[in-house]
Amino acid sequence: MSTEVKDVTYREAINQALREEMIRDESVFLMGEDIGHFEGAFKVTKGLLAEFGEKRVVDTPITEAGFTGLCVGAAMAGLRPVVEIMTVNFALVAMDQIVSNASKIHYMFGGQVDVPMVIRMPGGAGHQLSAQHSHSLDAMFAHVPGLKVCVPSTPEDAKGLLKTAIRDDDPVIVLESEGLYGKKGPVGGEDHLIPFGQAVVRRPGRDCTIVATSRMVWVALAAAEQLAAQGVEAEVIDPRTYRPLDLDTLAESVRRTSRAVVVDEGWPECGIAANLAAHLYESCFDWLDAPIGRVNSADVPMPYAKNLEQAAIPQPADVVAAVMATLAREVPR
Amino acid sequence: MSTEVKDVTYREAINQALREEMIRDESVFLMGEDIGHFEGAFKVTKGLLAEFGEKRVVDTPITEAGFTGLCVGAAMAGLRPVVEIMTVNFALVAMDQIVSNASKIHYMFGGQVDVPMVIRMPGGAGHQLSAQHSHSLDAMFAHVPGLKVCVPSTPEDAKGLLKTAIRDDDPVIVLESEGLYGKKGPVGGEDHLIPFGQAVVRRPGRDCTIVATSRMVWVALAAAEQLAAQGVEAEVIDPRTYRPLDLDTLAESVRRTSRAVVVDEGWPECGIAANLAAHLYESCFDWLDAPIGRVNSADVPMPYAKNLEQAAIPQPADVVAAVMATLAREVPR
Amino acid sequence: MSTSPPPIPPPEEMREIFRTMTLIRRFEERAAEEYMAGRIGGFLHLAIGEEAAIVGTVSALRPDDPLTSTYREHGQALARGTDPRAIMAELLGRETGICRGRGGSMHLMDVQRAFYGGYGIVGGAVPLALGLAWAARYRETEQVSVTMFGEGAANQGVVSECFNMAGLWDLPIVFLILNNQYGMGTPVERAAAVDDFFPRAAAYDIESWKVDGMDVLAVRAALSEAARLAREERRPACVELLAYRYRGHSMSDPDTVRAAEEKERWKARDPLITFERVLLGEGIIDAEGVAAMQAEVDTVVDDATAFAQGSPEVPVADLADYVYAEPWNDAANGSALVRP
Amino acid sequence: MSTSPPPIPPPEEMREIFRTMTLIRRFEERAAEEYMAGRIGGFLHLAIGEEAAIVGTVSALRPDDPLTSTYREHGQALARGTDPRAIMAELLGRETGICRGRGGSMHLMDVQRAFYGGYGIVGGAVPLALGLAWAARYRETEQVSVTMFGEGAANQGVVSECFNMAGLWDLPIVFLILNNQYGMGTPVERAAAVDDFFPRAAAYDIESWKVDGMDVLAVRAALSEAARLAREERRPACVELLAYRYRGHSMSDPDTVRAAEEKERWKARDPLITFERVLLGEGIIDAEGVAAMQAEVDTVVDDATAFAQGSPEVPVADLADYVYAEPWNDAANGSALVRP
Ligand SMILES: Cc1ncc(C[n+]2csc(CCOP(=O)(O)OP(=O)(O)O)c2C)c(N)n1
Ligand SMILES: Cc1ncc(C[n+]2csc(CCOP(=O)(O)OP(=O)(O)O)c2C)c(N)n1
Ligand SMILES: [Mg+2]
Ligand SMILES: [Mg+2]
Repeated sequence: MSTEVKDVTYREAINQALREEMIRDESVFLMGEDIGHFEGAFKVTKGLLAEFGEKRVVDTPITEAGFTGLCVGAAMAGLRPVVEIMTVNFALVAMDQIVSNASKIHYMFGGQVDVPMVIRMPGGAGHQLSAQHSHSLDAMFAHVPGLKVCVPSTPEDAKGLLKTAIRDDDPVIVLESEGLYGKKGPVGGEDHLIPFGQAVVRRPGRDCTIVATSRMVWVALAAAEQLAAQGVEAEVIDPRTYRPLDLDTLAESVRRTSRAVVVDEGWPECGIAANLAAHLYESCFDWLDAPIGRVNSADVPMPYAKNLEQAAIPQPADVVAAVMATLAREVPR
Repeated sequence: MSTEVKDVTYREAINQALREEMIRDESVFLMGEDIGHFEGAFKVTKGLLAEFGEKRVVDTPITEAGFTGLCVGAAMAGLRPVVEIMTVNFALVAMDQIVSNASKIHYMFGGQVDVPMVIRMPGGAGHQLSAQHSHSLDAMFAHVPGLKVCVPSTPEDAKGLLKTAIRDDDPVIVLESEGLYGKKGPVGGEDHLIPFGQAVVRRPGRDCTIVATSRMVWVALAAAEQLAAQGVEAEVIDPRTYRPLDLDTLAESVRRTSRAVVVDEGWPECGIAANLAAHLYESCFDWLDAPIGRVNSADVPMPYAKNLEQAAIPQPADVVAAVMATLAREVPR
Repeated sequence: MSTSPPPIPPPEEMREIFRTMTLIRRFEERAAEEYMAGRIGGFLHLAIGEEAAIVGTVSALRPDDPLTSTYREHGQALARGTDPRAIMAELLGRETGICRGRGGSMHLMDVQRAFYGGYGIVGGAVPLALGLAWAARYRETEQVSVTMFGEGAANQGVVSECFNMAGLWDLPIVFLILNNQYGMGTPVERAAAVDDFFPRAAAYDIESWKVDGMDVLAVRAALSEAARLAREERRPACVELLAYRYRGHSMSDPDTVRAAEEKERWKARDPLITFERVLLGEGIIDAEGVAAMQAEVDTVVDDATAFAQGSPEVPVADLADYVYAEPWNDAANGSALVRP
Repeated sequence: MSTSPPPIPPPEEMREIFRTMTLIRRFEERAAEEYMAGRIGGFLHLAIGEEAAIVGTVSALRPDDPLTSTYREHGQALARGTDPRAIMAELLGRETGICRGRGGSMHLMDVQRAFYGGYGIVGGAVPLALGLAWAARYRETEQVSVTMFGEGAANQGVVSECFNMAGLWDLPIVFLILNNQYGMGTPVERAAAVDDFFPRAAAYDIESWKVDGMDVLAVRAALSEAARLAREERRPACVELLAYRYRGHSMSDPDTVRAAEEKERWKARDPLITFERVLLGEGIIDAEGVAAMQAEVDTVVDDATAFAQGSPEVPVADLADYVYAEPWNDAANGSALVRP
């Protein structure tokens, strides 16, 4: 990781990216509910209204479909809107604008206009927000060609991926994690962009590959720590973007370790873990010594009660168990 | 298949199911755009307004979110709404009502109310309807716990699954195929229900298992025919419902054939094929002699031009190639 | 709107209204304490200041009129008569909670009392309420569906869709726009082209008007008239209540956006204080009566809190219960309905 | 709305308007033939009968005013001056099509002429138009964004959301509700609580009114005024045009719902016939001139059709072009952006 600047939180890292890109490019503006005067539900946009004024930091009515669509149109005209949807849960209201418009306009009009916009939205569970406020909809966005999808797990990535996203000419979904906003770490400087489609090894290891993104990276690292105490060296890899996906780095690791576990905070069916597992089985078929472990949130709407919620979302112990299961397997070859 | 009645089209089979269930249960009503006087964009609801009147066959304004939500509320009160969303593409407008309300209400209120509703919607490509009208969003619905999801491929299933769906106490998504409405076949009688979670073998075979649903069943069967001419006996299995999923029948077949191909009209990333493949790898790891083939629509928004569109959606030749690839593989054990 | 003078309820009912308002206030104050103590998680949205709007509304309805609300809905449940124990236990995520600990503060429901729930997606419950009205008409009952939502929610497109369908189909529904002048930190002037919301409903031929939401009797009168329109004339109605919430948007909002002076101005119109004054003035209750009633309410809240704290946790093994009407109980696989 | 008499355009422009209306009519008639012959696929929605609405609108705008429309948009592209060859080639799915065969009839766009496209999701393009207006204001250009959509689309919630934002932020946009009285087979009375749509915009403080959409000069005058409001006074406007389409919803609609008598009544008001009568009456064109003009238009349509038919198909190898701004070109894997 870069060590250019002192440690900042994931929240501040995003704020820096927004601020730097707004200074750099007049066509960048921010739009979302309560991002200006209120400085964001999670305070990510702190200070930006004061610095850039109401023209470029725009509080909206509670109309996600309308203002997301507005930003698609503004992007078609060459501006670079950065939308904040307060949490990913509310993106369901704007799904048509994202899937039927943002992702398709470049294609269906034969490349006549670009849609250089970013939609940032935090998600994930863990704060007892129950069924309607705890979605991880990563899979729904990763499903859609025409979108690019980032899932930063560190302050450095939160900043560097967002900067890349803002400069990108395609619609980019940035899935932030509510549980990571307070996480501290170093970040890059003004010119430090993180390219899309480059996975990073968060912890090297030889016994089993753990693939995880966003907050699950930290769950995986905690699991790896516990595994190390038992003599098992797990390699933790963070793809950082689902679209594009750096399958090569993932596959290279799995071919080395012959075992893999995918950790994903979303639901299991048609989810991120199933998708990454399918890719890895295909590219590492002859190397795998055990079925790939999948760790997901339970296949239930998120419950409110703390104990139920904790049981529903992936914990380090679940990852440890999944890794041990891959190791327990007899090698048939 | 049942031979109780003469062959009818998939369209008529759905019409029969609606009619029979409306006669059987006063609490069943239909709501959707142009389903009454216009008799449906695909004429599925032909004659029903005349027979049941405006109370039970309701033409709506073009407000999918609003009337889908209305039907969730009516279902909470114990009615049994059957919503037609004209095509699955427009479900994106109603996504919040489906995912945040319909799928969760039973859970988040601790079981106090059921949501016994059905949402029928046709989808799929093949008629040059281009990017905004050619979605197969199966994966987005199958992703969501709390929903049940049916994908009928024959008139018999279209009728029998829909009847089961209408009598079911949970929200059921019925994904019809625009390309199958004219397909003929036998259907069951008034009491013939098809239970959820029971896959069916559409063609037996010993060399490779092909899993396919909806219109892709017919693509798979055409491929199996071509394969047979080359001496390859493919087994074609149709899960019929994604939620619940009859993994046992699928896995039993794959354990027998040691090879599998999954065919799915949706996009590849986080799609149905990736999901079924992940399940099958897990349950058949020691039996598989080759990576599971995945045949999907291309990872692009659907193009208009006929030749591009045909290239974008799965063809029998693609399935044949995928099956041959699994067979070409050297068996490492 | 009918211009006949609002009927003043009989003394017994006036006292009951006052008691319910007090119960809501005290209950929510206690909930705030439980939240600060870490026993309540998630979001906790208090309706303190909005008691007149809530109780005025519920007191004008029949017990079987389906009621829906937002995440700010403890008061609605209490006003409908839900056992405070079951509500507090829900806030604490216990098995004895009204939703067995699955819903929490944002998702109370008491279907026995026709309280069809609190919802977290802004604007998202309004079509559900339309469906409850639809069911009432379908079954030819006399029920009127009443849905309360904020002025912020009124900007969501789905609400306009519902106005149109209600007007088109003459559904027995009352849209109650609780205009507390803010959606989180955003005041009306920065969220809406026009400060009044009821004219939007009027564009769909829905009888609609605005009343003082801090005056419980004015609210009650307006809702009586709106419910009458819906029940007797089978026409939808829309009532906008001008009100104010005294706390931040939720417990996690430091509430720094609103001017102190503005808050003070509205606190001077506190619905509990002003209504107490009315009751005292009319001789419906005396100071001693007020104190006794407050003490009684405190006992109820104490009891509810003790009950909740003493209630068992939800068994983790039951995680996958209620995903479907018939339980699949395959939670061990982390998968409720994958394998049949 | 200003009540000053609508300016009558000069003769040259009157003839041009008439020619464009004729071109749209003839072009669409030819498109219908191509569809019947199986050379056009997908849906084909004809605007025959709506030429006054289209040309009246476009003729009132500046060439750089961003225009958006629905799937029923061949006329908008033609009126903006898009080469008929490029449009017909698009309908035939050819590489020479204005969208290189990717869009088809429902998704024409000509960004060079500020025609920002036709869209298939009912109501879905209205926020895009708001964004184009946003960009105009952001950049302080004089552009006015104009978006045409049906009375059926006006019921979609997102349209109300856009009214609110336009009114709130004073965006330079004209909402043009083309009320052709039907959404597919559903007449206005069965889809909307109130038959007039412009009052909905008025509830958001948007200047709005209704005009005869069969009269090209009336449409032109209304749009001039609406565009003036947006351009000069920086206020949004909403114009509802009452019109009629003579064909079914699309080529696949047998159009059995609407009464023959009703269709005849509206055909008597055919915008081409009535406007021709005006031109002849004013001596702006004579019968010979009309015939010559029609012949010239037919040549253009013939040429466009021949061009389209003779154009090369889109290379299948280019399937994954345009998924992203920078092509990934990994179509061979059936996957455009999975592997970097
Ligand atoms: C669709 C959606 N967008 C945003 C939010 C976040 N949010 C929760 S409450 C709220 C403000 C709602 O204001 P209002 O409708 O006036 O109700 P109030 O909170 O004032 O009672 C917002 C923006 C949400 N829950 N749902
Ligand atoms: C969200 C959505 N719902 C339904 C449809 C299907 N559909 C296409 S056009 C149409 C009717 C639209 O009527 P109107 O807005 O009046 O426009 P018109 O066709 O009359 O020009 C419908 C229902 C759609 N394309 N998108
Ligand atoms: Mg409010
Ligand atoms: Mg219309």
